[in-house]
Amino acid sequence: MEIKDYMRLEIPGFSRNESFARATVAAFAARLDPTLEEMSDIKTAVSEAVTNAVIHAYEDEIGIVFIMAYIENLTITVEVVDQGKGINDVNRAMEPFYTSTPELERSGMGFTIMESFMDEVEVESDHGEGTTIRMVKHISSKNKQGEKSYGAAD
Amino acid sequence: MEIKDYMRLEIPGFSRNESFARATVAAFAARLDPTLEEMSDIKTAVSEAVTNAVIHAYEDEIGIVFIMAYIENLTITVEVVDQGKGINDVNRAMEPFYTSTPELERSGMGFTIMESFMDEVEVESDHGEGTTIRMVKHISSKNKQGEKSYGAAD
Amino acid sequence: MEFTLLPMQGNLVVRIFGELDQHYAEEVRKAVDKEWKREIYHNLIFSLENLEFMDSSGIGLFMGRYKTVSEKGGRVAICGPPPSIKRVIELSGLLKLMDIYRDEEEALNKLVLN
Amino acid sequence: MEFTLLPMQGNLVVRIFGELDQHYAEEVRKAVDKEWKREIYHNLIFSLENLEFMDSSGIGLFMGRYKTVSEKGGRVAICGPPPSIKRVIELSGLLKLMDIYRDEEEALNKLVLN
Ligand SMILES: Nc1ncnc2c1ncn2[C@@H]1O[C@H](COP(=O)(O)OP(=O)(O)O)[C@@H](O)[C@H]1O
Ligand SMILES: Nc1ncnc2c1ncn2[C@@H]1O[C@H](COP(=O)(O)OP(=O)(O)O)[C@@H](O)[C@H]1O
Repeated sequence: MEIKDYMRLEIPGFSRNESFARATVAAFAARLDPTLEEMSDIKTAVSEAVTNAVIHAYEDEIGIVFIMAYIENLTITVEVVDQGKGINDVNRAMEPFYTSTPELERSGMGFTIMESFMDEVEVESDHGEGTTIRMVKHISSKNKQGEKSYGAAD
Repeated sequence: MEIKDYMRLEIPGFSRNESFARATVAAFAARLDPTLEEMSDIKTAVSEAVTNAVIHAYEDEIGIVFIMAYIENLTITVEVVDQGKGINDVNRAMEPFYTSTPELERSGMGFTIMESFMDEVEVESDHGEGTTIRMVKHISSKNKQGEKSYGAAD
Repeated sequence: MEFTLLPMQGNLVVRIFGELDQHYAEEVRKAVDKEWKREIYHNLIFSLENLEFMDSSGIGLFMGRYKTVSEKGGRVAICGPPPSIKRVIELSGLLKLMDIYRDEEEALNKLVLN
Repeated sequence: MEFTLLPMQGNLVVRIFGELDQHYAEEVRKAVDKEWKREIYHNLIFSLENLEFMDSSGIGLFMGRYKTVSEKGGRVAICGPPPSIKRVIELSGLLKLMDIYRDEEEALNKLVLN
């Protein structure tokens, strides 16, 4: 059985962990040698999903957030999972500018950014059981030099 | 119940993940605002423990390596866990220059480096069941400015 | 993330450095609102030349300030965002509400003319 | 990690950049051993001025090359390690087998004199 190249990170949903989470996924994605633009797309999308878990899924308590990423060929898949309150109406949640928490100055653009910056976004959510966001990004193959560029990640 | 500041990372034991693992722990440790020297002590010790899991615990197969870190006050604890073959004689393994794999050009200095660079090192190992390395480092408190320096981590 | 508040020609310039996310947007919001309440500024300028990362929390921050500032007849401008951050801003439709300029100098000049 | 092999005054200089761990030590080992087999060099110099990280895998690499090189009457020297890497080297007792120099120039001068 071949083992895929993956990482799985578990962190408590403190807002200061938003930057830690996206930096970790970025360090993992670095082995694909993405362009600066691809890298910033991934970081931004991960930041949106993790922020949603922190502020929407768990609201006032600190819950656990799981971030999984795996690589197949030139494709990276990132999953952000929470065990929070879930999303009642996923279609409405994904509409641009829809936010349930305007008082937190959320813009309602989180899902729109994930969908624009990644190639695929899937949302699974059960009321009271939590939410899983699965995002896929294909990395362009120009400029590939095997393993060489990975060292530059850290 | 108060939730501690922690992270838990799971990766397959590919040798290219050694650098990813230590970079991730370093990014997490950054919130303690360690000195350059403290940071490099942590990175080096983590690299030793993860490398051991990759090459000694699982030998020719790719097993899973777990890295846990948590922070209490100014102390960071890092655990590196494998489910590999275990260490028969821990005391001998910890002796400077002892290595079971001189043919891989191991120097036998891994445990000695962990012990010199961290404040505490504990090894738990069961034959055939795997090994847990627990390492503790106290960070000096000079130069603390609350949350400010964390942003510089990424 | 770090930021500085600078009075410039009767406007309030907010320079933001590093990474702006939900954790830090809150900090900036509080400081800007407090300073704005002094009621001595005409316009508000977010200077993003040294910002390295921003997610939609930045959009929320800018939109929220737009409300407070435009109530008093002031304007909000953004200047110098790097390409990746510019894409987030463009996507958000923010440019219907505020203008984007190359740098602080251009922002200050144009705001005065308008 | 990157490295370059340079012939200098009849010696082989190995400049290593970035992070040296077990994953990359193997790469360096193969390349150095292949070049050394040409039997045209007197001494081997590891130049670590641009190395940012090294764990005990580096010690294994240096010790392994010490065996091959000293068999032929050559010497191994290390130059320019940053403080954190110097501590790993000192701890390992490596300095009983090889000398450490400030930079490549000093290493080349001293090796010729001895
Ligand atoms: N992980 C989650 N758990 C519960 N609700 C969520 C989650 N993610 C998103 N939502 C809901 O979907 C809405 C839209 O999300 P998003 O587009 O990211 O905008 P914003 O975060 O700015 O509100 C949120 O306001 C929230 O009601
Ligand atoms: N996680 C582990 N699983 C099994 N054996 C281990 C593990 N870590 C260390 N060992 C054993 O302990 C010995 C000494 O380890 P160390 O001091 O790190 O030196 P080195 O890695 O250079 O051999 C190893 O050679 C190996 O036999």
